Amino acid sequence: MELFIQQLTNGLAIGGIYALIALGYTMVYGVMKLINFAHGDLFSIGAYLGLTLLLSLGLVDKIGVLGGILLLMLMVMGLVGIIGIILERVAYRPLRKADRLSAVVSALGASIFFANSLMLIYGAKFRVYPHNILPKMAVDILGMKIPLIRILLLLASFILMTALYLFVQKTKTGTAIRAAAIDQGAAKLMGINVNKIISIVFFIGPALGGAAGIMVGLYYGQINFLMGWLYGLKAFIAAVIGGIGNIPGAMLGGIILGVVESLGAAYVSFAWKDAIAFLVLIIILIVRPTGILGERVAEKV
Amino acid sequence: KTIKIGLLCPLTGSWASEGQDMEKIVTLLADELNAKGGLLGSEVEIVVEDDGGDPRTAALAAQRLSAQDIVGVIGTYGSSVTEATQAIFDEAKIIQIANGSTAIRLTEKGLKYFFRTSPRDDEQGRVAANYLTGKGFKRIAILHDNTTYAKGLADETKSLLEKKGANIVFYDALTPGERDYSAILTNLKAANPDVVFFTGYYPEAGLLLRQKKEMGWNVPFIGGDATNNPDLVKIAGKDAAEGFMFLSPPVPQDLDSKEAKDFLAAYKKKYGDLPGSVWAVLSGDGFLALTTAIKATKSTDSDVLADYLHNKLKDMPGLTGKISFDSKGDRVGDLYRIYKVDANGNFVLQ
Amino acid sequence: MNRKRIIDIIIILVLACAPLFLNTYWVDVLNNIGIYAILALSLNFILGHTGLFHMGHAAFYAIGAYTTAILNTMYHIPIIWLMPLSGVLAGIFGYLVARPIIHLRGDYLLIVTIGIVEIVRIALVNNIFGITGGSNGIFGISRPKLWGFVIRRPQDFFYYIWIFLGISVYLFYRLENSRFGRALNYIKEDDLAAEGSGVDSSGYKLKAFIIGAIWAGFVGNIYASKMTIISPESFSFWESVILFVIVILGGSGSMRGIILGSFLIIGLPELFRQFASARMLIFGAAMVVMMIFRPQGIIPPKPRTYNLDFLKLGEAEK
Amino acid sequence: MLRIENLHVSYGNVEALHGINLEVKEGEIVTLLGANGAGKSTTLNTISGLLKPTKGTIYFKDVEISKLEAHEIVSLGIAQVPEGRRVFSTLTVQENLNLGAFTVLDEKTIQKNLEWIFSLFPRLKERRKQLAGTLSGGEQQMLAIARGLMANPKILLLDEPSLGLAPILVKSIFATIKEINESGVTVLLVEQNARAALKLAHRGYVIEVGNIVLADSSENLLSNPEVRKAYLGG
Amino acid sequence: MSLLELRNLTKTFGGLMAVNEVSFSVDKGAVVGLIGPNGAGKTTVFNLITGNYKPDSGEIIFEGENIVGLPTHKIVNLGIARTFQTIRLFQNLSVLENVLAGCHCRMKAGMLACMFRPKWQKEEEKEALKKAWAELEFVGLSKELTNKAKNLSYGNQRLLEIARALATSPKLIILDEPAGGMNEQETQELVELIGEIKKRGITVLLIEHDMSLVMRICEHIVVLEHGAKIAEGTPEEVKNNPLVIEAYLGVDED
Ligand SMILES: Nc1ncnc2c1ncn2[C@@H]1O[C@H](COP(=O)(O)OP(=O)(O)OP(=O)(O)O)[C@@H](O)[C@H]1O
Ligand SMILES: Nc1ncnc2c1ncn2[C@@H]1O[C@H](COP(=O)(O)OP(=O)(O)OP(=O)(O)O)[C@@H](O)[C@H]1O
Ligand SMILES: [Mg+2]
Ligand SMILES: [Mg+2]
Repeated sequence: MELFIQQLTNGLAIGGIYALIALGYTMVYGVMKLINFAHGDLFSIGAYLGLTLLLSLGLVDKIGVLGGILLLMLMVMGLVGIIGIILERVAYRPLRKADRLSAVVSALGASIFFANSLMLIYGAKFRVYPHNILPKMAVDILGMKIPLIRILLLLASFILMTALYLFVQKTKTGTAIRAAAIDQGAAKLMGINVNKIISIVFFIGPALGGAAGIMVGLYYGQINFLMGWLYGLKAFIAAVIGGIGNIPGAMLGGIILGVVESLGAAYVSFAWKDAIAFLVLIIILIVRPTGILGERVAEKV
Repeated sequence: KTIKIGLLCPLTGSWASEGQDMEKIVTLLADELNAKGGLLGSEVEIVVEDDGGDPRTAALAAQRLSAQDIVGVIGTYGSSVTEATQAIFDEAKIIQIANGSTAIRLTEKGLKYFFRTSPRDDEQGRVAANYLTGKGFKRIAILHDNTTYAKGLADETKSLLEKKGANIVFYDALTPGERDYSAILTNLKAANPDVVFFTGYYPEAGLLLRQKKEMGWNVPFIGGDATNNPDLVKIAGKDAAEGFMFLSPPVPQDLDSKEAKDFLAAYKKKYGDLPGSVWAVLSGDGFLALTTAIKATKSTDSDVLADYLHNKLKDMPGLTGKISFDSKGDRVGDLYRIYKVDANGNFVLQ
Repeated sequence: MNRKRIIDIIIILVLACAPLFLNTYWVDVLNNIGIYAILALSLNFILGHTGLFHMGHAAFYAIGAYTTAILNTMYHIPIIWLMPLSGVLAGIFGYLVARPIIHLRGDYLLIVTIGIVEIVRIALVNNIFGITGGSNGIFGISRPKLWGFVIRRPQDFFYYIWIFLGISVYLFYRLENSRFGRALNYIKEDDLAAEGSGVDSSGYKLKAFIIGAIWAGFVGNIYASKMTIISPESFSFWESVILFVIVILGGSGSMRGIILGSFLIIGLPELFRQFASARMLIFGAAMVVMMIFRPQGIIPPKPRTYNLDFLKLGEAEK
Repeated sequence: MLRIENLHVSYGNVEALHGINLEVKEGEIVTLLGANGAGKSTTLNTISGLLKPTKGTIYFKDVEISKLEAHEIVSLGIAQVPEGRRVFSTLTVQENLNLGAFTVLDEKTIQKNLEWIFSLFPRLKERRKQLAGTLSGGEQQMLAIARGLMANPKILLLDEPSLGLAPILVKSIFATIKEINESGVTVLLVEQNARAALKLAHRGYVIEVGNIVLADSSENLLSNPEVRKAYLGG
Repeated sequence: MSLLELRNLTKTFGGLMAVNEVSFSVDKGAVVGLIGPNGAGKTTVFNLITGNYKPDSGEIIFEGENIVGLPTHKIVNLGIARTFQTIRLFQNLSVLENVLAGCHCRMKAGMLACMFRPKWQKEEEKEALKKAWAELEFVGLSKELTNKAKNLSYGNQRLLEIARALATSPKLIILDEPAGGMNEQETQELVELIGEIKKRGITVLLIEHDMSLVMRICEHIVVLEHGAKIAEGTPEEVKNNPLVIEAYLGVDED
C-alpha cells in the first residue's frame, strides 16, 4: 500500500510536468489545428535560456530565491514566447492555407533546427543547473517524505491551467481565440484581428513550454539539447488522452499519463513502461475516440 | 602525399558529445605527430565522418571512408553502430580500431582487421561480479537502461553473480533520456538491496544519485564504466555523488605515465578543459596504436599492420595504460579499476 | 511519345549506369534512397492516397526485417524465400493493429500509430519471446542469392533495390489508376460521402494499411540482408517520421514526388556532410524552406486521365 | 454610403468579378440578384475584406476601404451575415452575440443592442445558454443576423438569409429585415428568392458571371421581362 | 406495392427526440416529399434510412428486408442512393471521377485484379466509364468532365451529386433539399430532371422547403414536426391541413 501511494505521488509529480508542457501544446492545437512538433524544443530552449540567465544575472543572489526565480521565469517565458511568435511567422504562417500535414512537416523541420542550434550554441554535453537553488524541504504526508518542490510543481501546473482556462473561457480575447479556432473567416467578420490572435496564442503556448523547461532545469538539474523530443512526445500523448485542444483535458491527460507510467512501471515492468503508457493511450482512444474530455459531437450529416 | 586515417564518430545525435570529444582528441594527437615530422616522411591527415550514432548512417559513413584511400579507421562509439560498419571495413581490408564498443560478439566473428581499445562486457562483468561478492553484498539489485552496452553488461554480471550464489533482488531497465526516476527508485528501495549496480550511462546515474539522496535513502550505488564522466558529479551534486563507486579503465588523470600527463597538458592547453569520458580517450589510444604500427612496419599495408597489431605490438604506452591486442583483436590486460567519489567530487582510485 | 516520357527514360538510363561512374559510397547512398523510396511509396497508400495520418510505418518495416533475420539465422531459410513471408507477416500484423483503430480520426490516429511503432521497438529491445536479440539485435544474416549469384557489394544491391523499386512503381501505378486507387482517394476527400456512394470506407482503409504493410515487410527483408545485422534503433519512431516527411514533402499521392523526396531527405544530409556537426541544423532549415516554397509538395500529384475515345466511337455509330 | 468602382476579384488565376460598379445610399435596402456562381458572395466578401480586389476600389463614406484588413473594415460599421450562417458552433448563443459586438467598446451600447435584439428574436433570449451548433437551422439563421446587428452596423450585408428555411420562417426573416432597415440600418441583400427580395428592396442590381448587367428600382426590375424570365421563373 | 417502409422509427440525441415513432411508406415508382419545419427531423430520417445513424428502435423495410444495422455502403449496394443537405462532393477530384465513385459499388475488381489487370477488369473499367458518362449526359454536365468538382457552380454541384447517386444504379434515390440555393429558373430545370428520373423507374424521396417544387412533383407528402409525423397525404390535402399551415407554411398575407 505504501508503495502504491508513493508511486502515485511520483506519478503525480511527473504528470504535473507533462501537463504543463501539454497545456502549451493544446493551446496551439486548439486554434491552429497544428501538431507543433517543435513545442518540445521550445521547452528545451526555455531550459537553456533559464540556465544562461541564471548564471549571468545572478538574480537569485540579488533578490532572493523566490523573487529571483519568479523573475527569471517571467523573462524566460517572454523570450520563448517571442521565439514562438517568430516561429509562427516564419514556418507556419506561409502554410496556413496549405494542407495541414505540410505544417506538420515544417514543424518537424523547425524541431530539428532548434535542437541542433542548441547543440551548436551550448555544446552537445549535458548542462547542469547550479545545485541548491531550490530549498530542499520535504513534507510529511501519510508518513512519507515528499519533497516540497514536487508539490509546488504540481501546484504551479494547476494554477497555470486554471489561469489559462479562465483567460480562454471568460475574457473577451479568450472568446476571440475560441472563435478563431472554430472559423477564422467568420471571426474576421466579427472584427477580430485573427493574425493578432494567432500571435497571442503562439506567445502563450511556447511561453508555457519555456516555463516548464526552466522548472525541469531547476528541479532535475540536468538538461540536454535532445530532451525536448521526448518531453514533447509525452506532452502530445497527454494532450491527446485528455482530448486535444481542451485545456483541462491537457492537465488531466498529463496527470493520467504520469500516474499510468509510474504505476505501470512499478507493477509490471520498468523496461516496458512506455509501451504500457502507449497501450493505455490506445485503449482510451478505442473507447473514447476523441480523448477523455474531447468533444464528441458526431458529425452532423 | 599524406597518410589518411579515418575517424568515424557521432558528431550529431544523442552521442554527439562523445563524438565531438573523439574528434578533438584524435586531431590533437595528429597535430602533435605532424609537428614531430609525421609518419614515414608524410603528413597524417584525419578524415572525419559523422555516423550520427545510428547504424544506417554509420554504414553509409563507412562506405564513404572506404572510398577515400585510408589506411585505417578509428571508431566508433556504440556497439551496434560499430557492428554495422564492421563488414564494410573488413571487405575493404581496412584496419578498424573501435573505442567505445564493448559488446562481446564484435571480436568473436574472427575479423582480421578489427581491433578495439575498450575492454569487453564479459571482462567488466567478471570484475563487477568479483567485486560485489568480494565486498560481501548479499542482496544485489541490477539496473540497466536497455541499451546494447548496459544490457550486455547487466546480463553478464547477473549470470556470473547467480553462479556465485548471490541473490538478485531486482533486475530491470530504466528509460534513458528522462529526468524523473523516482518511480524506479521507489521500487528499488522496496526490494531492499544491499547494493545497486547500475550499468547505464552517467546522465542517468547522476539523476539517480540525486533523487536517491532526495528520498533520503542510503544504499551503496556502484556504476559501470559508462558512468565515468566528471559531469556525473555536476549532475548529482557533490553531496549526492559522494561515496558512489564505479568500475572503469583508468583515465589519463590517474596514470603516472609521461604520455598521459603530456596528453592532458596539451589537451587542456588547446581546448581549455579536460576530456569528458574515458571512451573518447580510448579513440586516442587507437590512433596511437595504429600510427605506432605504421611507424614500426614502415608500411601502410593492412595485412602487415594487422599482423603487427595482433602479434608484435606489446605494451605500447598509451593514454590509458599499456596497450597490446590478442589474436581476436581485443585489448589485453587487466584494465578495470575501482573508483570512488570523494566529498569534493573527485574520482579517487581505490 | 511526349517529353515527360523522354525525360523518364533518360533518368532511368542514367540511373542504370550510375554504378559505373560512382564510387561505392555514392552507390550506397543511392541504395539507401531506393530503400526509403519503396518504403515511402508503400506509406503513400495509407498517408498519401487514403489520407490516414500514419506515423508508425517503421513498425511494419521492422516486422519484415525481423521475420527475415530470425528465420534466416535460426533455420537458415534463404533470404529470397523469406521475402514473401516477411511481406505476408507484416501484412497480417498491419491488419491486426489497424483493425481496432481504423475509425480514429486525423490526429488521434497519428498518435496511436506512433504508439504502435514505439511498442514494437520496445518489444524488440526487451527481447520479446526471446528471439529478437534485445537491443543488440540480430547479426549474421545472410545475403540474398539469385540463381546462384550472391548479392553482396553495394553495386549488386543497387540493381536489386532499384529493380524492385521499378517493379513496385509499375504495380502501384496500376493499382492507383484503377477502382482501388480511386476508392482510396474518395475516402481521403470525404469518407462519409464515399461510404454514401457505396464505397466500403473502413474496408478500404484496412486494405490500404495491409498493402502498405506488406510492401514495408518486403523492404524489411531487403534491408536485413543488406545490413546483415539489424537492431531495434533502425526501426524507431524517428524512421517513421522520416518516411512521413518524404511523402508529404515529395507530394502526397505522387510517385514522382515521393521518389524525388527520398533523394532530398536521404540524400541532402549526405551532401551536407561537409558542414560536420551543423549538418542537421541546415537540414532542418532546408525542410522548412522547401515546405514553404512548395506547400503542396515538390511534385504534387496530377489528376488521373481517362481515355474516353471509345465512347466517341460508339457515338459515331449511332 | 457604399460605393464600388470597377472591382475585379480573382480566385487564383480565375477572375470572378470583371469590374463591377455598385452604390448603396444611406437608409436604402439594395438587393443583388444573380444566378449561382454569378459573383454575389464574392462581392460581399470583398467589401468585408475577406477577399482582396486585384483592381478597383471600394469607398465607404468616401473613405477607401479596399486596402484595409477585414477586422478594420468591420470596425468602421460594415457587418456581414455570411452565406451558410457560420455561427460559432461550440460557443453559446450569448457568446456568439458577444463576439458580434467585438468591435463595440462601449458596454452601455452593447447592453442596449442586446435588449433590442432580444426583442426582435425572443427565441434567442430563451436559448442564451445553448450551444449554437445545436440550434435548428432557422434559429441559427436568426443568430447569424442578430450577431451581425450586435456590431452596431451602419450597413448590413446579408448573404442569402432565407436559405434552407421553412416557408414560415422565411416570411418572418423578411419582416425582420424591413424592421431593421426602418430602425436606420442600410442593407445590401443577396437572395435567391428574387421575388421576395425585390418586394422588400428599394433598388436592385442584376449580376451575371461577374458583370453588373442591370441596375434599376425594384418595381422596374419586377416588371422587367428579362428579369422575370431569368430569376422569377417566368 | 411499397418499396420502402418505415415502422415506428425513433432516434434521440442526448435528451432530444429527433425522430419519434415515425412510420410511412414509399410506393415503387412514386415521388414522395418529406417536409416540416427546421429541426423537425427530416434529415435525421434520411440518415437513418442510409445507415449513417442507427435508430433507437423501429424498422426500415426495403424490398421486404429489414436494413437496420447494415453499414451505409451495403445499403447503397441494395439500391438506395442519396444526396446530402450540405453538398458533399469529392471537391478536389474531377467531375468524371466523382461519378465513377457511384459506379464503384457495381464493380468487382479487387486489389490483385487492379494490379495485374486481367481482361475482365479492363472491360469493367470501360463499362464504368460508359455508365459515368451516360449519367453526366443525363444531368447535363458532360461538358465539365475534367473540371474539379469545387470549381462548379453551386447548382451544378447539386446536379453532380445527383449524377453520382444515379451512377450507383439505385432503386430509390433520396434527395435532401436539392433546390436549396437555386433560383426559380434553376428550380424549374430540377423539376424536369426529377421527372426524368421517375421515368427511368427510380423511386424518389425528397426533402424540400420550396413548396412550389414540392407541390408540383410529389404525389404523396409526409409532414414532420418535432420528430413526429403530423400529416400525410396528397399535396392538396397537406396544403390545406391547418396543422401544417400553422407549423410550417404560415398564412399568406398577400
Ligand atoms: N474559394 C473559391 N475558389 C475558387 N473559385 C471560387 C471560390 N469561391 C467562388 N468561386 C468561383 O467564383 C465565382 C463566383 O462565386 P460566388 O460564390 O461569388 O457566387 P454567388 O453569386 O454567391 O453564387 P451562389 O448563389 O451559388 O452563392 C463562381 O464561378 C465560383 O465557382
Ligand atoms: N448528430 C446530431 N447530434 C445532436 N443533435 C442532432 C444531430 N443531428 C441532428 N440533431 C438534432 O436533431 C434535430 C433534427 O435535425 P434534422 O437535421 O433532422 O432536421 P431537419 O428536419 O433536417 O431540419 P432542416 O430543415 O433545418 O434541415 C435538430 O434539433 C438537430 O439539432
Ligand atoms: Mg453565394
Ligand atoms: Mg435537414
